[in-house]
Amino acid sequence: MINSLLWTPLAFGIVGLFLPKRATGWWAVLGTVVTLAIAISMVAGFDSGNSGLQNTVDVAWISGLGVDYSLGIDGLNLFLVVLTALLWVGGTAFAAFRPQERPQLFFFLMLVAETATLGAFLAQDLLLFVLFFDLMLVPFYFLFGSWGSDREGGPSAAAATLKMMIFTLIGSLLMLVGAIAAAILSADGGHLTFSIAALQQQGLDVGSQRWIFWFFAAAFLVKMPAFLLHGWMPDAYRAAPLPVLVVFSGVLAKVGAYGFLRVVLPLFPDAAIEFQEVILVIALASILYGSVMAFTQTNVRLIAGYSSVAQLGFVTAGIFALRADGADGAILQMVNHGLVVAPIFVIVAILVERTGTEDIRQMGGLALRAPVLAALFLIVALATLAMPGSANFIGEFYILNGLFQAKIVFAFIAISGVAMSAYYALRLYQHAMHNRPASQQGNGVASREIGWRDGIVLAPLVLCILGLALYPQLILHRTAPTVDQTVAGVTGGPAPEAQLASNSGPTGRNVGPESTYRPVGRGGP
Amino acid sequence: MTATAWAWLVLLLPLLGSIVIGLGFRVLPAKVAGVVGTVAIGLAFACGVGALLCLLGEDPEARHHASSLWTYASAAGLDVKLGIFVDPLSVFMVLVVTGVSTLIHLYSYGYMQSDQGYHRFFSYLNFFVFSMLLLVLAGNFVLLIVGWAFVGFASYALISFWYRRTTATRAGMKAFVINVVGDIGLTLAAFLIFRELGSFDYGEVFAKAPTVFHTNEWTITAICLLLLVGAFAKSAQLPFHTWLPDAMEGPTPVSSLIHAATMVTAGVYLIARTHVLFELAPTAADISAFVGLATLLVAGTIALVMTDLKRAIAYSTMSQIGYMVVGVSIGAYSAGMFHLMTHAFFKALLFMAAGSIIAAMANEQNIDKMSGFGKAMRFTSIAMVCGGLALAAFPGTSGFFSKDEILAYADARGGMYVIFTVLGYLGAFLTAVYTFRLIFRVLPGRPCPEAQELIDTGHVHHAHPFNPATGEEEDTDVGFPGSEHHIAEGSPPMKIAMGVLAFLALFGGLIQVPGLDDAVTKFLDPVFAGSPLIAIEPSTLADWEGLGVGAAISVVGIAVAWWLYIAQPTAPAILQRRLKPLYTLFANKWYFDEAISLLIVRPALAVGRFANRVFERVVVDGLVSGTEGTVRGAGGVVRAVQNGFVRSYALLLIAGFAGLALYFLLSSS
Amino acid sequence: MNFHEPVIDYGGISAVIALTVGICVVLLSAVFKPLRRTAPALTLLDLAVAAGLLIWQWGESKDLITGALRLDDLAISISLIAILTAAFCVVVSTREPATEEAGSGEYHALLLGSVLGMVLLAQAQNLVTFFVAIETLSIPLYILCATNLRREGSLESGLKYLIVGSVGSATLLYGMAFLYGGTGSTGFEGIAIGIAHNGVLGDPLILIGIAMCAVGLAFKTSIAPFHQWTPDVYQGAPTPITGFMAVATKAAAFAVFLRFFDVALGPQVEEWQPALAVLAAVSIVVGNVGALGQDSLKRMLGYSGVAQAGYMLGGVVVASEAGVSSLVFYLAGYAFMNLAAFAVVVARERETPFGDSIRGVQGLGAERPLLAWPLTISMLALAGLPATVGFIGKLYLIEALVEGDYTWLAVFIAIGTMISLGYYLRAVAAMWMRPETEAVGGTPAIAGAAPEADPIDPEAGRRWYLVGPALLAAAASVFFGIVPQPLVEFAAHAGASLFS
Amino acid sequence: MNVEWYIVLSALLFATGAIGILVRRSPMVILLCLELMLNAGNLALVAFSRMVGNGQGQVFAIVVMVIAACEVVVGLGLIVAIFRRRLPLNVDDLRELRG
Repeated sequence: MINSLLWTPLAFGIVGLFLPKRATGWWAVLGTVVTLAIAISMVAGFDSGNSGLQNTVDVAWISGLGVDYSLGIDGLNLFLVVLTALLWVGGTAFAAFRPQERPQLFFFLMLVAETATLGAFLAQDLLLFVLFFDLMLVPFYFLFGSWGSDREGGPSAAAATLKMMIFTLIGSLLMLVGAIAAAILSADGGHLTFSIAALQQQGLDVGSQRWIFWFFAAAFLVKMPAFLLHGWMPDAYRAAPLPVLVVFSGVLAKVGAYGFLRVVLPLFPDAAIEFQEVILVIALASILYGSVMAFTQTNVRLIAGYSSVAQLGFVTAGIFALRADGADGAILQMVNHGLVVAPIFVIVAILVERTGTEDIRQMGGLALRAPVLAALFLIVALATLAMPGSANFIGEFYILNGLFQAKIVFAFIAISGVAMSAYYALRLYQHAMHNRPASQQGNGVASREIGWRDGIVLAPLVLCILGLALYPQLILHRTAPTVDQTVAGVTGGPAPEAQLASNSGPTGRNVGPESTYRPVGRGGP
Repeated sequence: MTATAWAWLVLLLPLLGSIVIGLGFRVLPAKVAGVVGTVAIGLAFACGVGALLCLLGEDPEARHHASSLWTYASAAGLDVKLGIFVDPLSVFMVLVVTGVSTLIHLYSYGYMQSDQGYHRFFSYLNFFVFSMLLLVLAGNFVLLIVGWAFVGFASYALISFWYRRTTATRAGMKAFVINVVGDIGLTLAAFLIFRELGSFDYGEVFAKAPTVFHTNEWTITAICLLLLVGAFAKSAQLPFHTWLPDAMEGPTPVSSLIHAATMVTAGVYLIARTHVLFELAPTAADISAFVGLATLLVAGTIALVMTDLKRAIAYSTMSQIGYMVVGVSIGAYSAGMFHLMTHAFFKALLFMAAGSIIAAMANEQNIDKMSGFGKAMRFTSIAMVCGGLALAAFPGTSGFFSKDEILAYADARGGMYVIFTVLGYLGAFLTAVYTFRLIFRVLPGRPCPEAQELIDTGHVHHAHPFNPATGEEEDTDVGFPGSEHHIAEGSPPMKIAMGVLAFLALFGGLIQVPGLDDAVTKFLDPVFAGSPLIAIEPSTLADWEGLGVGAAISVVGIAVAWWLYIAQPTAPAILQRRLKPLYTLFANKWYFDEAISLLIVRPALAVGRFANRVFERVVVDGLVSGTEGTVRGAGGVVRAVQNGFVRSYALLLIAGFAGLALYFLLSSS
Repeated sequence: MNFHEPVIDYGGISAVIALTVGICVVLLSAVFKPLRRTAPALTLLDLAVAAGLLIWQWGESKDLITGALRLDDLAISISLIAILTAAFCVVVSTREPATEEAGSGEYHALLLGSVLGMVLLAQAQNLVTFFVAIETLSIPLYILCATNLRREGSLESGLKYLIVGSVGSATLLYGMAFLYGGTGSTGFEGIAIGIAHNGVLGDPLILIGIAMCAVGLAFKTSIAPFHQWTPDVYQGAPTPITGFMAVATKAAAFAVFLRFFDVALGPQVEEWQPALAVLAAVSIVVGNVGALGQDSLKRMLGYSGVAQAGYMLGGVVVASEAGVSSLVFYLAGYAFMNLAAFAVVVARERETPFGDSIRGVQGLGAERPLLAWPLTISMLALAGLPATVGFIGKLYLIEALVEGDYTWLAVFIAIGTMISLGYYLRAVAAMWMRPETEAVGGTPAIAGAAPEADPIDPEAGRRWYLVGPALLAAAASVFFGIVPQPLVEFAAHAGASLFS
Repeated sequence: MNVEWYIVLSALLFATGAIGILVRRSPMVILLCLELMLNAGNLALVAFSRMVGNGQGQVFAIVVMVIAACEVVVGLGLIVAIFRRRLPLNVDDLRELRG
């Protein structure tokens, strides 16, 4: 089951290499759809009460080195897997509707990337995780480099991509060392294993936790990317082909944040507590800086890119509130962000096709003849700025609440990012859809209604956004048990049940039996 | 059927209407869309009445019900249900909102005829009503925030309804961002409440609060101040008011519904709703009251000099809301809510009349260019006068009773609260003056060309479509200014709507005549029962004294306006010259926009520019290219050493050996 | 008078014998005209026989010829790597101009000679055999490097290699002399005993001896700062030979490195460990930064070889069973990755006028996928990306290092790998992300591959004897990246045999 | 007269050879210097073998002589080849491979 989920894309990809040019696109879409079906069936079969791993696979892979091939699903990765499968359907379909050069290779790489990403989410063996984490980059390197666009006055696609590769690998190679060190040190002399669960059992002395923590943090923060480590992002985003960017920005950043939950919190709890503030400062910096950059940029890709920086800042902050609610919100927010940033890039691609420019100052007035596109865009934009009523709002609400209860000052700073997000999201929408088209000829060409092709790519994503807006509990309900356990493992604090009983923050004063609201009763008996 | 069931229906209908019109914009004919929208709201009003009757059927103690559909978000101790809370207060608001909305929909049905965005307009309008009702009926703070933000969005969407006007889009953005600031205030308040009380649920919070907080403890004060941020942002109180005048860019029905009758009063409702908390934090309550007072005076002064018809009325709205805020903050809850209701009536009416006139002026809004519409548009002028009288609190009209009740309460509460009475009457005087300034400038006198054209041909004047604000060409594709805008005289639906409102504006006050019948107070009392402040009740006598003073002031104000603008047409100019500094201060709206842009906008943009031009280039890229440079430099060194001379290779080899041997010898000895 | 014939385990030295015989046969084949063309086949056959005999001895662990040689799994595994590489080199050398000029028989005989040296070196546990083996390995290579007589670069590389190499050997020899003087024995056990007896600390003779031997070995494994011959020789030599040198020489030299330091000097590990660790770090840095921006692929691979040697030295430094196993594993993997690359370079050298310049592979992805894939895979593998044997190899090494408390060296490896992406991916980008440079008008990148020197064979990119090996090697590097278990066990045996 | 003198002599020889390689440009001379270095090793070996009193060193020395001969032969061969290519017999001019 879980094996088929992991390997289906790769299998389809390999077969696709030998299909005729025209067929391969649809074949790839079929592959992603099948994967999505499997993923959804997993949600259906998921036991939401159980905080542990479910339908696991665990066989020795390299026995000599203590590396196992072990996969598993739990509250942390369940919906990230679904998100991955979903976005890949979207991205692949979007690409399949357009002519690609060397399509076999293109879709092969897309599917390889999907398998790698799913692997990173599913892996329950530290080394397997690292392996997939690095492997993810390779297909994207080719996709960005070969199908990307060179920028005049800027670095070529190849150069930009190389920068990205080196940057992101800096982290992951150190992470490899860190992972091995963690395993060996915690085993010390005993049986060497990389199984995350086992390592969590064995525990690690604080001294080693300190430096290994940073090795992992480096990898994850670069991947997100976080403030100061995002140097690779602008060029790469400018170079990347848009269908690929849909999945890249939608999913890959999440792997970093997910890593914190899956690896860092369980394995280095003491370090996590010790460096909580440091990480939080980085997260806040990402929020503020990302937002500020997002509303000064004029290139649509970069607006979306920097907004992701800010969003991932929120996610990180939520995780490092080291409270169950913060982490719950973080996971919810990861899914939400994936769901909004992917359609944004689809829309950006459409805009660019319509207007032939990536500069929002050149766009405008599209809403006139493309009301449906405008409506979809509006929904996405509102979700992006975490409009209350959207699932993103619930995500940020949980995150900020966690932060608020844990570190009130950080919460006050972080929330200013919400206001800025309102500004840049609407700015993007207005510049594209409202006002006058900058160039009158642009008016004629630009304003065209969204075609059914893009429609069927976009609509499902928007439907997911709306559905989650109505019922975020769908996710929270399933993630909560695992998250509570993970966080409780770090803080060693009260078990989630206890937290529920006295449902209040740390300083919450517990007043006795909860009376219902009786306005007159207050003076009365 | 229970009250909650009715309430759910009230929520559902507008939403349905919005969705139906929104999805059917390609298929539905324009008229159908309008009808659907109007009927949906009308039915909602009916359901509201149903809920009212249900409540009245119960004994006052039990007139509050909570009900929830499903768990919205519940994890890690936070528990948010999709729940509503029905009690007299919320039902009262429901009735006001749906009632006025119905009439305004009716008005828009005629007014927006032949606008390209007809469907869009009604879809948005219905969505707004839904959001407003959600805000009113919400059963917990999270849902309150949701409704809060929804109305904010609806107002944004309708302000920038004619989205090809840069002025409109800019105004929409401004309104939205300021409202988001308000939302943030609310959110933080919710966090703090959760931290202290462990719940977002009205019932629990209000029940626990008194047992947990000591009066004026810093936490509860903080909570209330954060709530106030939300309330002020929404209700355009100082210093968050600057978006409201700009919001007049929207179509006039929007101004009348959202930016006069309903949304902007949400803040008042919020304070009334959370009065339990405010009573625990008197300091915060007083702060709020004083802000209200300041707003009502400042706005009044600005309204005195505004030459833009709609903006002038907008400032008057601000000042009226100032009254309400004062009321609910000092404890005159029912009075405040009552003023909210009457204000909804007459202010909506005024805007409708203004819209009709502006239509006749082909979107010219400058009152200096208007005159003589008394003859040209009889019905409109009558409606305008009715509204004006009510606004000026002319004896007997609705505004007369509601406003004076607040001031009387302040007087009765005594102590420093007498200030509110005194300055409140000053505000009342200003109100009377500026209201009739508008009326005397627009209605009487020699007809202006447009008015003349209307009299002679019976047709509305058509100007070349351009945006008076920026002078840029208008884009008629998106319906502005529309091929044919309608004036009340030419459109029965508008007539009906305005007629009903005119009646309510004049006689709506009679349901709450001190001593005779205190319908509103009686109905709302259960909500505020148990509040110490509710006990303070001005004696009927004191009430009537207050009414007397109020009547006198309003009549004097109207007289002054008549003297200034009819009897001595030159007087205003002389006054301007005499009071130059004061005039410039008012005319520049007390420089609030400038201050805000200086303190917040400019710095933010500067930071952005710095981040973009300097930081990103120097630091972030520096990190990358710096490392790269070092590595490449090292490479250069290595390749320089690799100079091709075989003998130098041998030399390095031997040198290396020497080094190694040296190390061994040293380390071992 | 009675004659005690020495006890000789002919089974043990059978492989050596086979190779020796092979050399003679191949040489003779060159003499008789009709047999000229058979030289490669004979060489392959001989190599196969030797390999077979070694595999037959697999699992054995015994001293040969009164302890001059030691046959164990380490020796066998290293020898097998060397033989495999040689066989590959023979196949790729088909139609190689060098073979024509030097004469096919001589060329292959020399190759076999070098292999013989390697097999001996892998088994040497006596200073004499050690020295003899190293020279038997080197001297044929000096010649092979220069076999492309019409190329100035080839001759230059030969002479340079000879001179610097001889300096290295002389140093090594002198060091051996000192060791002998200090310990009174040429056998490794003897040396170990001697050192244990009068202690390494006091005796400068032994210390200098160790230092000199270290230099000699570092030279052969091209560890910085003794690496300088590497790029020049790699670039100048005929490409098949470069490929052979890059892998086999390293393997054999590392084998004796292990024997000499981990066994003979095992007890004094604290003495030499830090020094070697520093050397490793230095060559990681030097190799990686040197390779940046090299236009000649062979030269780039030369520098990368220096860096890789640095990684591998880590396996020696920790002086543990894990270290040895990881080193052997890495060598095996290294063989696959490198050979794939070199085969492609050979093909492009022959079909484009750009020689081994990186411009020669531009647009390869579109033009010659069957060449582009192997080169891509080998580059990614050398860069240590997952799903290739390179990743597992690094993983293995790092594990050994961390176990041996040399985490800082592991971090160096990580950093070095990052830098290495800068040049490995440059080649990949050239293949897939650049349009093909049209052959006409392109001047050769370096005279070492001057077109007038070598006739252009436009079909080279399709020849089975070039594409085949490339694909095989690439496939192997992927296969062992996904199913490393067999290779891991292979290496584990080698490691175990040394510490049993 | 004890072994030190022999070692000192061999060290001098070795140094001479090394210096010769470093300062002379002619391949021929360089080959001679290489021989010098190797023979320094031989001398040391023989001396030590006397000191420690077993024959291994002498055997080693003999082997080395053979190897040295081989090296010289190869070296001369290369020099001849270079000469036939009309290339200058000066190692400093052989620096086309560099960088």
